[in-house]
Amino acid sequence: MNAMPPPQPVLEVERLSTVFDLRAGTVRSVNDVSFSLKRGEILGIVGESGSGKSVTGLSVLGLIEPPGRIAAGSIRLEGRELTTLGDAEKRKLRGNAISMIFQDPMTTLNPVLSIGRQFFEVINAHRKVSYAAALDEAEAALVQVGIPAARERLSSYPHELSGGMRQRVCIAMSLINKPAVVIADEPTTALDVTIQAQILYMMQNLVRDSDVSLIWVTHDLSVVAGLCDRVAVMYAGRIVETGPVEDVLGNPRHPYTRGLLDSIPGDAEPGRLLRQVPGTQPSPLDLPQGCSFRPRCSQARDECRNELTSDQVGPDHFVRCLFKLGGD
Amino acid sequence: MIAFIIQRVFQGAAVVLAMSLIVFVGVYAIGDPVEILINPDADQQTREAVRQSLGLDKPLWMQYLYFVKSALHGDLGTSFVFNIPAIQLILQRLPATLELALTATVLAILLGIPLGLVSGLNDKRWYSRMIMAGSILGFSLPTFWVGLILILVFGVWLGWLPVYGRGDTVRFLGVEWSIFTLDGLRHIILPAFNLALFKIALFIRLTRAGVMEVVNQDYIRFANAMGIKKARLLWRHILKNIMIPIVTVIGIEFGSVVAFAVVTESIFNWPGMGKLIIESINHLDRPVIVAYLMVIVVMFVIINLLVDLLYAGLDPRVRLGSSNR
Amino acid sequence: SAAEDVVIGVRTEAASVDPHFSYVATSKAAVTNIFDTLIMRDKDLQLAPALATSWEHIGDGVWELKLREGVTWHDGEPFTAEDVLFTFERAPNVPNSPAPFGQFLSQISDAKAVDDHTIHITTRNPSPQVLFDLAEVPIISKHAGEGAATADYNDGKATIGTGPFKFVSWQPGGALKLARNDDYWAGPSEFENIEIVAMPNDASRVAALLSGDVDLIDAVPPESYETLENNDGVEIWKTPDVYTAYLHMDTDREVSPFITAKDGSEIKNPLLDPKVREALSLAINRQAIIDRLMNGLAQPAGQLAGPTMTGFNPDIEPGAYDPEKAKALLAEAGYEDGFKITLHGPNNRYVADAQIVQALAQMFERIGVATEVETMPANIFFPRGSNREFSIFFLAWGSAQGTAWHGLRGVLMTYDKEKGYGPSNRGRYSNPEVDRLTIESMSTFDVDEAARLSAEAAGVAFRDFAIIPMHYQMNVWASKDGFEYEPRQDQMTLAYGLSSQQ
Amino acid sequence: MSDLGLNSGASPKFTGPMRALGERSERLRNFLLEYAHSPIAVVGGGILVLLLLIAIFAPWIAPQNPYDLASLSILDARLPPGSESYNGYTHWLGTDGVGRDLLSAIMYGLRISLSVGVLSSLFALLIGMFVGLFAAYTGGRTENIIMRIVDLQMSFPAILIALILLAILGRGAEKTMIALIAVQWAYYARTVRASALVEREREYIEAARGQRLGHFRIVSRHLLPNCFAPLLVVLTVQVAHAITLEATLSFLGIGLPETQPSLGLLIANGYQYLLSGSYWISIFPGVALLITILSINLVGDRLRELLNPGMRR
Amino acid sequence: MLGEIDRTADKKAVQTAAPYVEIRNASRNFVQKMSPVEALLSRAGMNYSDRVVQAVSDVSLEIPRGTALGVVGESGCGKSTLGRMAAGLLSATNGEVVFDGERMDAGHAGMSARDMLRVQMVFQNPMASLNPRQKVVDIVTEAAVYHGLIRRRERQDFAAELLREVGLPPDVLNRLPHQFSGGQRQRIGIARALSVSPEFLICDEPVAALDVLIQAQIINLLLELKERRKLTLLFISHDLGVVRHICDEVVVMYLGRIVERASTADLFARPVHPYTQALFREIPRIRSGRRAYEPISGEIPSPLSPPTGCHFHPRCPCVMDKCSVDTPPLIPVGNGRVARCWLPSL
Ligand SMILES: Nc1ncnc2c1ncn2[C@@H]1O[C@H](COP(=O)(O)OP(=O)(O)OP(=O)(O)O)[C@@H](O)[C@H]1O
Ligand SMILES: Nc1ncnc2c1ncn2[C@@H]1O[C@H](COP(=O)(O)OP(=O)(O)OP(=O)(O)O)[C@@H](O)[C@H]1O
Ligand SMILES: [Mg+2]
Ligand SMILES: [Mg+2]
Repeated sequence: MNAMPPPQPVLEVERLSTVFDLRAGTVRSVNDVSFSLKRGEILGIVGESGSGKSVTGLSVLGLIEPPGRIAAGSIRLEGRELTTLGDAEKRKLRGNAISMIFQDPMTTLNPVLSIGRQFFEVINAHRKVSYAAALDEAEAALVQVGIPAARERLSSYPHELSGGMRQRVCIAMSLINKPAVVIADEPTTALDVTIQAQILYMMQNLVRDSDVSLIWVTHDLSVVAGLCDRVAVMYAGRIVETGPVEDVLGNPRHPYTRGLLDSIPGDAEPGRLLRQVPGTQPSPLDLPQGCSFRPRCSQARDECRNELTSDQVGPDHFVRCLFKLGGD
Repeated sequence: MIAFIIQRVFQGAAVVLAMSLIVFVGVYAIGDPVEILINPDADQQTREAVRQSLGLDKPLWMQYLYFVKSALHGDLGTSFVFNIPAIQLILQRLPATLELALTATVLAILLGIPLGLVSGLNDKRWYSRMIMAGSILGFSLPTFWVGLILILVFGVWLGWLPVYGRGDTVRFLGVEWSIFTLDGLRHIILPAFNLALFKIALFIRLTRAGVMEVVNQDYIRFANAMGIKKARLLWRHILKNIMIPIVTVIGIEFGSVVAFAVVTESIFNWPGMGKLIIESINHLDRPVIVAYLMVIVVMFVIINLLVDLLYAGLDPRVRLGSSNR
Repeated sequence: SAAEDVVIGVRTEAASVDPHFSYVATSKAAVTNIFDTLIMRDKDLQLAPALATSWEHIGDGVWELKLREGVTWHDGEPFTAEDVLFTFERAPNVPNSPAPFGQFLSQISDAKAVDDHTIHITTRNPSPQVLFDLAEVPIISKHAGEGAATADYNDGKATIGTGPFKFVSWQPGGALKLARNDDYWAGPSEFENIEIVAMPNDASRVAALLSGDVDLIDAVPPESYETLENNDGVEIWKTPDVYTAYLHMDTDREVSPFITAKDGSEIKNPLLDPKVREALSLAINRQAIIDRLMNGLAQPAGQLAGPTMTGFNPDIEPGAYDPEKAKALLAEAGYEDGFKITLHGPNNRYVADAQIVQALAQMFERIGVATEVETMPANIFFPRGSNREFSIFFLAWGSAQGTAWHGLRGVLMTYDKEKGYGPSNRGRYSNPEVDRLTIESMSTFDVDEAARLSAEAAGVAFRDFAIIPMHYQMNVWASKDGFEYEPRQDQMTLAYGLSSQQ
Repeated sequence: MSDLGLNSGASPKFTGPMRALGERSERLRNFLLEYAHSPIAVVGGGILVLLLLIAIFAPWIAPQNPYDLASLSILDARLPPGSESYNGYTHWLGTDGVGRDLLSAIMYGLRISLSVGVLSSLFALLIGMFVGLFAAYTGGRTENIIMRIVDLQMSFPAILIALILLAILGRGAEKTMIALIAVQWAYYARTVRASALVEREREYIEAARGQRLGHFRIVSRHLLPNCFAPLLVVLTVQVAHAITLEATLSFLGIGLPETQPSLGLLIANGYQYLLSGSYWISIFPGVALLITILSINLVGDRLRELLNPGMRR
Repeated sequence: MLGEIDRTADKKAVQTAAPYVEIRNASRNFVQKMSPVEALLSRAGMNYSDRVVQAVSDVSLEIPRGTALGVVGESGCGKSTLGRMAAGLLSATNGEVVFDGERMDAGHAGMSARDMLRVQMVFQNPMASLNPRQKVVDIVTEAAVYHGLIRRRERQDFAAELLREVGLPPDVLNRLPHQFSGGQRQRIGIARALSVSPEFLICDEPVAALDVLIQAQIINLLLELKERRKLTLLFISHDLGVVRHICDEVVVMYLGRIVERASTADLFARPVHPYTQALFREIPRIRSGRRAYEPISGEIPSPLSPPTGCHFHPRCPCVMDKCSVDTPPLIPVGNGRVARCWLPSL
């Protein structure tokens, strides 16, 4: 059905499953996950810790290492299938066509190499440039992410920078080769609110000014609300609800999404008990049959034990639940 | 940094003082050197006279104070056995020991680190397991025993390599060296290997542990995510990080190589300090024992200082002098 | 045929090449390669002419020595009586000497040059002792040695001798390098260059010979004797040693530190009783020790002096082995239940010392004396022994001068600090008869008479089992095939003794 | 009480692969199972147990008491393996230079070597543990001084300290142990301090203080148990090290007494014979020593892997 | 039951007007001293000095009985240090902490250990705050047994009761901490604090490390406990939403100093200090939807060398000349609230 195709998505992930074969059993971290990303779009992925957000991101970059493996599914970047690429080809793409930012800015930079040197390494991995030229480029990139006295910073070492600075450096590095897609794995979780705000602000501008597409992984719904165009809610390795931010957050159709929203104290009446979801996430070693949220779901019924499909409930809004919550 | 160096010097001085006192008391406790040095024929008066001339008739504390006084003037005493200034005796032998220890250390680095890298990067492969098994073996073989076997196999049975001494030496920088002559090199192979064996095993494991730790670090993941090529990753990103702990250990172990040279030197008749100290203990040649320990302590202070400086050079996070780590 | 250059591995290194710095056998050996004495001892300890061609007592304790003519120092200067007088002056006065030469010149009250090649030596006691003493004192040159300190000898400045080899270099712990003296009065050595290396580790020394790195080694350990002997590429050279191994006993104190009853209670020192000492001697199977532990490289002994020495008493039988009689003697002495002793010994000093001590313990056990063994390095053993911390201990005595009275004076005479008697009498045996005979023997001019007196003294002491002689050690050298070495009783390893086999 | 998160009665789900029952034996079993995943470590452990049994029961299983000089005879000296002694006993591994049956000597030597190694390491562990914990918990100047001493001790080569100490103390098993303790304690002190420094900053220590527990209790119940794993790893390394060191000291002529030879001393005594063809006197004890240290190292290695994956020596 | 342990009955009777918990002008410095050699060299004119961090400076607070005070601020502003001083785990460099009429800061011999049990703490990191080698039953009963509040043989029942109270099934008594999820661990930590019947509970970011769903569970638990046990809370958090939900009054800190104090309702209705305003602006909110951020500029300065005058002045949008020179005092701005700012508009 390619009638009137909307702008071709830059990244398409289809039915991706990633597992880790451990001695204790198979950890199914990512289960049948599909999403796509348009040019210039910001997709938020939210979910509890351990819901498979990072593994999804790493899978897209082909960074899953044994005992992990991509068990099924396809990942297409600008139409090119990534899952079948060899190691060297994948390396060529990484940091070039697609790159990633990690959660902890304190540990993602190599402590013994200067910032400038690390920039050079990243640039040089994909383009042959002189060290001096790389530094010039790096300086420009640092200015772009709002680092003052950028030139001096290039000769600093990571430990001489604050957490916020380091995260900016990482962002600049991930963007330096003008990738089509950047995956940011909770890049602001470890930072203070004021710094987080600075970074979000900067990212918004960056995306607006270039046509890079961004996947923003977080567990903070309010960040998604403030930053993203679309959101995918993950639970136990599955995307349980996805759609435009306004729709999903304004009118959640999955009990889990609802639970997430209700748990945030911000808008509840102070002093009152919050509406809470009991229990904890299932172990990825033995996920429940059917809907994995079933054991914690107040709506659960026997039918929830059957395999579920993702149903469309609105424009671009999909829910993986038998009993969608009422559409307000 | 200056404060740091001064601090180290003070510490070194304190150790030297403590060490010399301990050795004085210790050697005194072992016995009277004259009884060993003298011709058994000698009559009692002669013995008395010798004791007097060597200053051994005085109470121990006086001997010690006298020693400290002359040590402050740069005189560590004269060997009872050789009547040569103890420090000269030791410095004469120092090159031989240093040469042996350095060769062993270089050998250990050249063999240990690459093997460690290989086994750390390909953790699960059969050859990594072989390397690890070999390293355990290297840990388990007592030095003296290996030395004898080496002599037996390569010296006596096969007759390939010489088993005693340094062979031909050449003068370089005012010191005799054997590593610069072919014959000297032939002579150093066995003892250096003997001494290095344990360290090779150690470096294999250190490197491997380092690699396995560094490889799991976020910054390596990030570098991977940025598409940096494997070889580059190894040389630039991994190696530099693992070198930091390894350099420290190399420094510290160099000291223990010098110390363990005692064993190797006496097996291979290597004319170094280690052999000297054994003989000096055998003869209760106190000035030499004290001077030897002092040289060792000074060497340690210097090595540690160098290691720390190097460490600071390698690891930008290190600030010298912050005594609370 | 052998090479021009020779490497010799020796067990103990020289302390100095200053010939008068320290009187220890190993230094003496090293120095003897370079310097000559007036009178020398040949390989069988007999006195022989060296720099002195003849000596004669011309009355009143004055000896006239004729010096060898035409001898030149290594630097070409002629050798004269002045050099001898200079030597006599310097030898006892080397600063810091741990084993001074004074004792060998103490007999000389005066020495003067009659002409360039004749000197007169006046002695304090009328005895031939001075001749033996002169054999110990290397003669140095006056012109090179004037004002020279030990250090000047060590670095070669003053090391100008008349001996068979010239000094080239020496490093403590390293090698002593020598070059042939082509003008040696007794004829030049066959070998151009000599290197003498200290190799204290027995196995390494043997390995070095086997691997061909050295040409001659001394102090062949008995363990390796057989192998070397069966090796076609190696020749063995051996001779009796001047060292006699013996057991020293506390024969003085009523209560001795390491002797108790078998139940651990204190008892009167049984070693005071000669019967007990004899019993212990009879318990020892000397031949077994020699055969099993020393590979046959020793002779059973019954006295301190060896058979070739002046003053050897041929009437004293080597100690017999008779455990039954030993038990009987113990019973007779009132110790039918035995007692308990700890036997001490060094473990790095004498041939197979630690093993011998254990073997002795085995043998004592068999006659009912419970024996513990404690061995220790010589550096601890000797000071403790001199402190009289032991009750019965194993050691050896070397009579390097080849005379019996030395041993008697050192080991068996009553300990007397003032007169200098019995300095090594660590068991404090005391017998006036032995003292008298020994003193007499030492001051007798006639050598034969002195020998007779010594032998008589020995007879008294050993009938008393003052000490328990064990065996005479053997000196063994091993060389590569194609060399010949002249083994010496006094243990010295001399490069001049080495020649190539025709 | 309202439902605060767990459906009462429903057993809670736990994350992580370790879902064992909390019993101690169960943990031990799990640990052993985990250990058993490395076959070579199992072999090493098996051999070590065997050696320990031999060492413990040596007096009952050894054909001869090699320490009893009365039962030895030099007439039996240096018999090759398999020969018969004159009282009819077969020496399967031959005899040494003074007539000891080597098989028995090795069993007894193993006993001595292991007990010297293990005991000295244990004592050193105790001392080092105490010093290190004290330093870490006290902090400040005291810690600084203690750690300087530890540094000094560590930077000074063990073998030299032992050499000089033994020259002073003389020979004997206890004295060797004292020397070995003296050279080893610092390793433990440093190890335990390193982990105590980390642990003491952890919140559970603060929590214990918040519960107003006494210092002694905090150190003994909270700090110590959490610093123990690396100590255990160091212990295995050090036991092997101590045995080697003892052997080396005995080789150098100090250390254990001649009449009660450890493996090291047996090797040392026998090595003179290596060149003379009586290889067995030195080779067999050498192999025994090698196997002992090897098996200890294998076990230690595995423990290190399990307890302390990131540790560096 | 648990309520039995009541050592304070008589003290309550003599209650005065004095506030229940009071922190008076408390400061806390962390000093890294020069080594002796460095000290010598610094005398000789070289550039060495002690490194001083003023983690908390001149903080005064009162917490009435039964209320909850929130402390908010960015990382490193001294929240935990303040909490630890209040818990008597850290001594104040200056000033004092008074609990129910008695001084109780660590290092001051005012209160006995047993009395100090009335003040307890809940920690941020649920894994690190439990001894990994202690079983649950030991964790929650150790102090009670140690201080003789219960007998050893009562442990099991006592522990089971506590666990029930915090919502854990009693069959977990013999498990080890690693066998629990983060939320469950935090419940254990709370049970431990409750085991000695505290009256004053200091919670140092107890939910920061938890997922939202779990966070809600723990918040509910704390609310319930506060109610049921009549607890007084000092609640430290960087999450304004959580603070708003739990606390009656809020203190905003910046670089060791209080910059604003007000009742929760007032503060959320109208933050006055520019820093507080910035904080409020920057918390992302779901309802507000997608929006353009206007972040406050600059980074938090290093506490080693804080800016002169008002610490906030380098980042302040309304900075005046005076701000960089003089430190503003805490100025009352009506309704019992105070703010540390020179702005006349306050
Ligand atoms: N290398 C690995 N080996 C085994 N299991 C893994 C591995 N990496 C991830 N997992 C498992 O996969 C699941 C998903 O992990 P993931 O890191 O994607 O979670 P997340 O959503 O990113 O959580 P967080 O918010 O904590 O980062 C988890 O249950 C985790 O235990
Ligand atoms: N033990 C200590 N030694 C030295 N400095 C300390 C110590 N504890 C805290 N500090 C310093 O005091 C300041 C305040 O620290 P504190 O932990 O109270 O901040 P916080 O507000 O709790 O921060 P966070 O939100 O990160 O927990 C920080 O700069 C910190 O570096
Ligand atoms: Mg993640
Ligand atoms: Mg904090």
